[in-house]
Amino acid sequence: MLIFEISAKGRRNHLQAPRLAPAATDIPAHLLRHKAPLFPEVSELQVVRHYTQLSRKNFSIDTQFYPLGSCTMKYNPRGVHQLASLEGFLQHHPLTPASHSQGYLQSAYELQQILSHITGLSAVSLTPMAGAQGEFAGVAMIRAYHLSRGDTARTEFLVPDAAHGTNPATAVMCGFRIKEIPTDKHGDVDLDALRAAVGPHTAGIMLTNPSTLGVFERRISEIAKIIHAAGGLLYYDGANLNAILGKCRPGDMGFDVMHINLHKTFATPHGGGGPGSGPVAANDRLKPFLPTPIVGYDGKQYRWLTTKDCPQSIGRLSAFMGNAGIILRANIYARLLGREGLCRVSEYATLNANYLMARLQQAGFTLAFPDRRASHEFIITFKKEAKTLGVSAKDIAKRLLDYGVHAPTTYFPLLVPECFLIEPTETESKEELDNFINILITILKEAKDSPDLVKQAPHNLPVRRLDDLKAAKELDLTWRE
Amino acid sequence: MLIFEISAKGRRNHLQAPRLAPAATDIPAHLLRHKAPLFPEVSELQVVRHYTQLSRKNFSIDTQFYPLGSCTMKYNPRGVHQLASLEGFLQHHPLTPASHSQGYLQSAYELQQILSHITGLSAVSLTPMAGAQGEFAGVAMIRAYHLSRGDTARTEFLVPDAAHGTNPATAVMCGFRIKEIPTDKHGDVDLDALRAAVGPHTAGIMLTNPSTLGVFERRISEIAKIIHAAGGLLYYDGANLNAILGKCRPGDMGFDVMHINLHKTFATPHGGGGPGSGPVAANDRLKPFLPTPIVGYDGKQYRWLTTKDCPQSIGRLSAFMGNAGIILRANIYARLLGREGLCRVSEYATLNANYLMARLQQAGFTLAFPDRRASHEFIITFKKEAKTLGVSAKDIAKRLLDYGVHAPTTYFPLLVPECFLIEPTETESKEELDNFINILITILKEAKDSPDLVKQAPHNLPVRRLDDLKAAKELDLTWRE
Amino acid sequence: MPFIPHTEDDVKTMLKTIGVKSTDDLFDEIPSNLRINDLNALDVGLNEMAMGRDMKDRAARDGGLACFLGAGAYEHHIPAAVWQITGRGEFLTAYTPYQAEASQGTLQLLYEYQTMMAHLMGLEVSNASLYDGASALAEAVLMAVRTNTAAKESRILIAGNLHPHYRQTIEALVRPQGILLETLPYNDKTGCLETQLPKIENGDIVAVVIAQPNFFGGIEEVDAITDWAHQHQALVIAVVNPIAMALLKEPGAWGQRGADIVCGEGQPLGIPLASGGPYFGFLCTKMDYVRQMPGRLIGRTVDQDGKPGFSLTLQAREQHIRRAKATSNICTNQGLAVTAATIYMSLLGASGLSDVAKASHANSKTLCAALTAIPGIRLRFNSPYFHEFVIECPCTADVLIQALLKKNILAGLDLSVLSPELDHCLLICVTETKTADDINAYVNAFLHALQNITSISTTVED
Amino acid sequence: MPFIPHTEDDVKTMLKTIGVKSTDDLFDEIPSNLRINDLNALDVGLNEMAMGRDMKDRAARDGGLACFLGAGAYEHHIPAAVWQITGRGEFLTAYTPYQAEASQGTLQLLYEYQTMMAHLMGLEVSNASLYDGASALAEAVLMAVRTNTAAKESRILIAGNLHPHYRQTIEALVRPQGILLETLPYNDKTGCLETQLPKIENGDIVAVVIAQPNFFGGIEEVDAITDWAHQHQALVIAVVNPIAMALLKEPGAWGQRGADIVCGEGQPLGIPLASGGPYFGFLCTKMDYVRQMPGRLIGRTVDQDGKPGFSLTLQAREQHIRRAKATSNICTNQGLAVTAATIYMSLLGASGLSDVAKASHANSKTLCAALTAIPGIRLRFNSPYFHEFVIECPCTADVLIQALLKKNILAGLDLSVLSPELDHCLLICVTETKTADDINAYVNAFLHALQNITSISTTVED
Ligand SMILES: Cc1ncc(COP(=O)(O)O)c(C=O)c1O
Ligand SMILES: Cc1ncc(COP(=O)(O)O)c(C=O)c1O
Repeated sequence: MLIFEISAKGRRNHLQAPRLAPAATDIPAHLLRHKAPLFPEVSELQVVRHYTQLSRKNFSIDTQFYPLGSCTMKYNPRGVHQLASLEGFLQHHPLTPASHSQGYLQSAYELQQILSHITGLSAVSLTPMAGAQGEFAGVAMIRAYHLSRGDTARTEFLVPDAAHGTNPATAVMCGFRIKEIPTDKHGDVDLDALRAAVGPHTAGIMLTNPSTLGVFERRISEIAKIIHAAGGLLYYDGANLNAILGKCRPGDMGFDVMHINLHKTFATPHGGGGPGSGPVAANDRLKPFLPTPIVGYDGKQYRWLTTKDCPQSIGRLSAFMGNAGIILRANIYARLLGREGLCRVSEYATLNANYLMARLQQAGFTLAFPDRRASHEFIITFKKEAKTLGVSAKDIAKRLLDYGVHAPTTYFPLLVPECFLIEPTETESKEELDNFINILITILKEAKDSPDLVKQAPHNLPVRRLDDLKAAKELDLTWRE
Repeated sequence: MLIFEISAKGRRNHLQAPRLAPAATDIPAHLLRHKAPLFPEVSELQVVRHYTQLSRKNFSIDTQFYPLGSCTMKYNPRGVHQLASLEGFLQHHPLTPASHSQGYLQSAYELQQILSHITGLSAVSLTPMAGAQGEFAGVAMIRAYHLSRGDTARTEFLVPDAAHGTNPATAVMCGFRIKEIPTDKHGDVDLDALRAAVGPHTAGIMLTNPSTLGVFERRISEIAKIIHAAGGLLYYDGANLNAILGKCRPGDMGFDVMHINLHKTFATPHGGGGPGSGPVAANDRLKPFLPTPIVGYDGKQYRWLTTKDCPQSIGRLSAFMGNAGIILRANIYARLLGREGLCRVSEYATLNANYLMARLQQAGFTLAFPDRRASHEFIITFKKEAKTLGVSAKDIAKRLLDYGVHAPTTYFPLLVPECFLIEPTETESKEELDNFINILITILKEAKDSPDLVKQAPHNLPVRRLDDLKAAKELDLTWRE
Repeated sequence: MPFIPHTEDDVKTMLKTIGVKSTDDLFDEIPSNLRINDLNALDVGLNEMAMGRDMKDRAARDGGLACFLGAGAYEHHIPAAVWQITGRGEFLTAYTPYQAEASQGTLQLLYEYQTMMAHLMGLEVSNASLYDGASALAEAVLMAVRTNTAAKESRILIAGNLHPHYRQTIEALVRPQGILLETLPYNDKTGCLETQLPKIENGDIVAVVIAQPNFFGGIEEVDAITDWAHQHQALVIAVVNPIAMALLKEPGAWGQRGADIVCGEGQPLGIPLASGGPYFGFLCTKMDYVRQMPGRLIGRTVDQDGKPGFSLTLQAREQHIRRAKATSNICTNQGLAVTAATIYMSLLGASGLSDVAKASHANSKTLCAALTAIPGIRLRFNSPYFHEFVIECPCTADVLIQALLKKNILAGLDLSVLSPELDHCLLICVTETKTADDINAYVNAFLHALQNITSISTTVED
Repeated sequence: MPFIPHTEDDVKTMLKTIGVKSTDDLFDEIPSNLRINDLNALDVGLNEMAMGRDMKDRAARDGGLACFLGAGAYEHHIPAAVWQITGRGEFLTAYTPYQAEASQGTLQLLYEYQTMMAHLMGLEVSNASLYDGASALAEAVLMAVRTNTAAKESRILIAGNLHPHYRQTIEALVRPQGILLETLPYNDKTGCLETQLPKIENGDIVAVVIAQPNFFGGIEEVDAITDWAHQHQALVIAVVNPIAMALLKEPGAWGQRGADIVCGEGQPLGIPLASGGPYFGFLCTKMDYVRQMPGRLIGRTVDQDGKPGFSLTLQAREQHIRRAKATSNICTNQGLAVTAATIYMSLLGASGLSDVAKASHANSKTLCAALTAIPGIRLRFNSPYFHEFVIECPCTADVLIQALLKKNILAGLDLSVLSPELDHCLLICVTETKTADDINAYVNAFLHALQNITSISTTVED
């Protein structure tokens, strides 16, 4: 039932809305609203009950194993959430003078320092609001860098075919043409193709390492050399930082600029789609171009640096200062874990992924890269099953839901057919992994013995499989009376 | 799965537990613990996931219609919960000097005043921790009153057979013998039997009005006269106050002392069984005997009154001052609603009950008292169905659960066979009531057409019908390795 | 209308269905001389926003003190997960799990609670909560009277160093049933019970009540007392601090046979101080005595398909079934507090709880050492203690408390509440929540206060 | 180990299964010259309790001001139910609803959000959120460029009284695509756009961006501007405050044909100020333009049994399908903030929202009247305004802001941020959260500050 269907004309729930004797207004009548918007008229209990019940139709980390590859669905500590929600922080207006913002500014500054150290890059701006905006910032910085040197010929960006969709979309938003670089059969970038693609038009390359194929790009230093030699710069997509925390650093690999997904590596809640936060880190070369505001510290006071302080900055990416609440959460998470805890993250994330991969291989599942280590994630493919049993990766994903487990990422990266990208994260126990393995084995058996059970899945959820085609064809995007 | 079954030896989740270098202790070894208790060893995510999942196996007001008679399962406003949980209140130690407790003390004092006004009784002590303890306080005050006058012969308490189980249990805890008074066929106290029962041994009577039969005791003034004439006092069980808020007052009816269930009438959450709060209100005659502490106010400062101030008090009922957090919630609720809102409570609670009763009668259900008004609740009986269809009130209750509605109170009061005591409360909408009626009609049809469906219910819950006999016979009260 | 969902049309339709003209008609069975028409002496309602301003002011007046006060209510760190999960609507707004199939969440949680609590106390059974520690002790006393039918009289021996409010509470709650409460004296030097236990005859005494730690924080020789009681056919009722039980010997292991009934205040297990409640009382016992236990009990059983499930059991002990013959009148209990405590114990585990106990112990030792190093300040009792201790000062404790309040420190409890002679004695508690800085701040404020007092008294004497 | 559930035995078994000796071996594909071994330049970890102390100190430093500052972020009362429900784990810790069947909660909520937002704006379609108001405007501009293919050049006319940060944000976000941004000037007396609109040719301009209310709180003659733009084949992009829309004409009703794209900051709808985020950007448009829309869209459909359900739709617009040809690069959005906003709008309903708007309006009128009654203080712009207005002072605005900060009042925004000539101008916002006492306190503090300033300057002049 929709909230609008619970609504009844004339129902009033006005406790929350303070009323004042309506003042005589000087706003001319033709600028006033004449028809109230169609909002539900419901009681507070109806609202609470409706949305409480709705929430229960979601899978979430707090209720299920959620091995969504590339998304790092790890435990979001409740203490972090509580402390970032302290009233002093929630009340704080973004344009409050710095003298009355030291609590937040200090937290943001510390996070800049922590991220700089973890990435091996010298400066950080926290303002991007998600990974994709971090990408935008980084690529725009590369653009600004070339332009600042009068180098206007660099109109192309290289993007491996394994890249996340945001990468090419971002480069286009920054005004670049895309050149796709193929992947070799081991999951590494095809170096010959790369060499053939670079040239005086090359502005840079966007790369993630470990890549979204779940493997570490071993020849990264060589790639960096090739790009740099051609006058291009390297952008690092930091979505997979969880795999290498404390093990190696993008700055050392030769990257010039990168973003970090705080909502992945730094365990901030994903909120049913967001918010996230995508700070951007850069080396000395690109530092002047970082987006503003940035937090500065003179040894006594923290303050916002704006374009006055950073005249070459690519500018402002949002009305205020990015997703401050997420920045607070990341600060708290990082300082709770501390230097040892942060190193443990990548160790156990990698241990879990490799264990899962080994066990699934033993159980007869097909790995995309059987001779590689898994990073914090890895890929299996149901190409064989799709052919022989007519059961697709999507079918298996839906059947997993029936067993109370969220499906891994499906059909991404696009270059591996019928694939699952599986990322267990470090906060899941061996028991949870074993359970997942057993479920997958059961489903594979079902796919053989009673394929329809799998093809018709899910069976135990609030709805059966949805008609996506109808959704797109007969667009129904808002409820009408 | 039990939390113990998720546990694994050596799993550590110590973020929360601050550690200190263990100090040399002078506690002799033979007084130290040698074997750690069997607690689960689980990660924070495991705890969060386990208890989040468990919570989803409950019905609750926030998720379901919950017409549990005599329990007043109304909406518990979220704002009340939030404001009673402010850090200043949560941090506050109960023995903090009054100078640093004025916020809480003022709130408690205000509630005393509000309750006094609502009940028509002159003084209030908030200390009882639930209705039953409020009953204890009231009956003990009556006992103390008689003893203070040297009247030691009063060893009997009268309790109507419709009374809640806590009433006779309480009177026994206070050292009295119980005399049960029968109910006449209209649901009123049998006055002849009452007259026959009173005498010089009568310490008092415990009564609720409207009674747990869902009807208003019309001859209450006469009853009061009879008891008072015999030298006894009247105790009012305030569990049903929701029915009469702003319509009439126990003090005016002739009651000397009563308790109020804040967790019912004042909408504080019931917490899966509690906590509640059962303040006791008394007229001038019994005021000196109220339990301590009580909040006093000298026009400038609020302070605790103890037995020093109230030498005749029956004393202290708990280590501190009762369920302070519930008292805060009741204060906030009462002041949010204000004088108009509080009167509306009983109006709409009564409207809902009478509407439901009328519709159910029209639909062929058997009312226990068809010629009476419902108070805020009323009784239907499945005596006929039990006989003709072999379907009991319990069966129907279980089947209701399948339809996502909590069952009304069943088999209480004991004197109506196969009964439901139905209390919709004022915060439920007409739509919710209509839905409930339709479900009941459906179930009655099912009981005729396919009685096993009802007798085997529930079918859609986390468990099927439980074996209570086995539970009592083969006691399994704690998990063992 | 706040919280009321009815539209005007609804009301009309409903009145029509009922067959009356107005809601007022629905109250026509109330005799007119009893009717009132309004509550106009009360204030008009506030909206949530205005209420928020008001309550925030009040909360601010009560908060902000550094708490070194224990005396039965203890400040511990509560992990954020505890109340974020406890506050879920499904736990918060359910009621007593009468419909077991629709309450498996609460029921399983309570079964887990019973298990943890029984193990923590070293006993076989725990109930699902009573109101608070003091009223739980009263119930324990009543239970002992019902259980120990061999005793000639209903006499209970109560440790003299029990929390005075506990003593007062049992007086109020058990006195009407004619139970005699007598005092087992404590030694003025140690603060603990006399090692020389009184001479009693077999069957003279129903039960002995011992507090571990006692009201002064001191640790009792529980083995000897337990054995002595059992030798005289008296039951042993232990009143314990549950956090202390992570460090101290569990009551089930006291003496040869262990304590018979254990009760106490559950608040330290994840419940905020909150002006004194809601907390919860716990009660554990031996399996043999379970039928005399008051309060709810949850049992594990199976459903009709043989699948495990949980339900209220032994309800024949309870008022809603047994009425006048019930083991207690308790109905609504402290379920939500127990929900929090269960999550707290799960999060900490045995070793986490032990860390909390040890850190509290270590902190209290540090403060005690610093204070007793001040000339004129001495430890009042010379027994080992857990995380609470008594110092004797050259001035009344109240003077010091007032002075430290000015520095936003809640210094402890003035022991004149217990007896007027102890008015120079201050009961101080330190838990794991206090840092070295906090402890230093206490010591400095204390020194400063003492200097002021001495200089004033010197001036006066001059 | 905090948050890591592995026992030592687990690790051993897992390593054995993998066939390596240590976890370190799992990183053996990383070239050794790139390996680091620790993060020892960082601090050691804190426990939750210690972190709590630290963060409470920080929060206390930032809190406690009475906020009269708006300028794009507005303090409104947020009913408690909003975040108590939004904070449920199932909303908080889910992600983008790729698996529709396991995400019906989020999906249905978003569909409800789309409905409410579209109705509030008087348009047909709303997406499921963008990052914030400013970046939403940049997306709206890009969308207009894709949509208005009739335009000769990518020229956008932007109101000169748009929030300066919004202007800066679109500069940064759309400049790389070669879009030209030009300014539509405002009148210095009214603060509103010039009524005499510039001469332009058909097809010169892709779109006109209007803010309602504008940055100064002033109310624009939106009908005339809209019609003028449409006459010249330019699209109209409206940037609006959603609370104001409860009072002011909705963009879908502007002029003859209504605005084409509406965007803005969703924060006023139940999102706390919180140092600037997370907030959310909303974007609404006409059905005709839906395929050029950026961001997630939720559609209602049916499942294989014909039962209604919800799923992400028109995904072919998005980066994860269309990659380089997507309408935007946005992926993670501001879902949780939208969850809160949906609950907020449901709780208030249309009339509640209208009450909030009216109370804010009335309060701002009250403060404005009191301030402009002070000699030397005048209203800077003479247009009607919503809940925000500009006063001109005899001293720099900054001096007043500093003076009022000392009284814990956040007085408003120093307009020198917009242009140095406005340095005597203060932008003040009053919402429904302010009481008569709050407003009086502001006026008194203001008067007091002015007197000090005058007396100082008098002294200096002497
Ligand atoms: C590899 C990769 N890159 C980039 C992104 C984009 O990040 P965001 O969703 O925060 O914009 C994602 C996340 O979805 C990702 O997995
Ligand atoms: C009629 C009646 N009296 C007394 C009580 C006892 O109140 P409590 O459960 O708060 O002890 C109840 C509640 O359960 C009740 O319904």
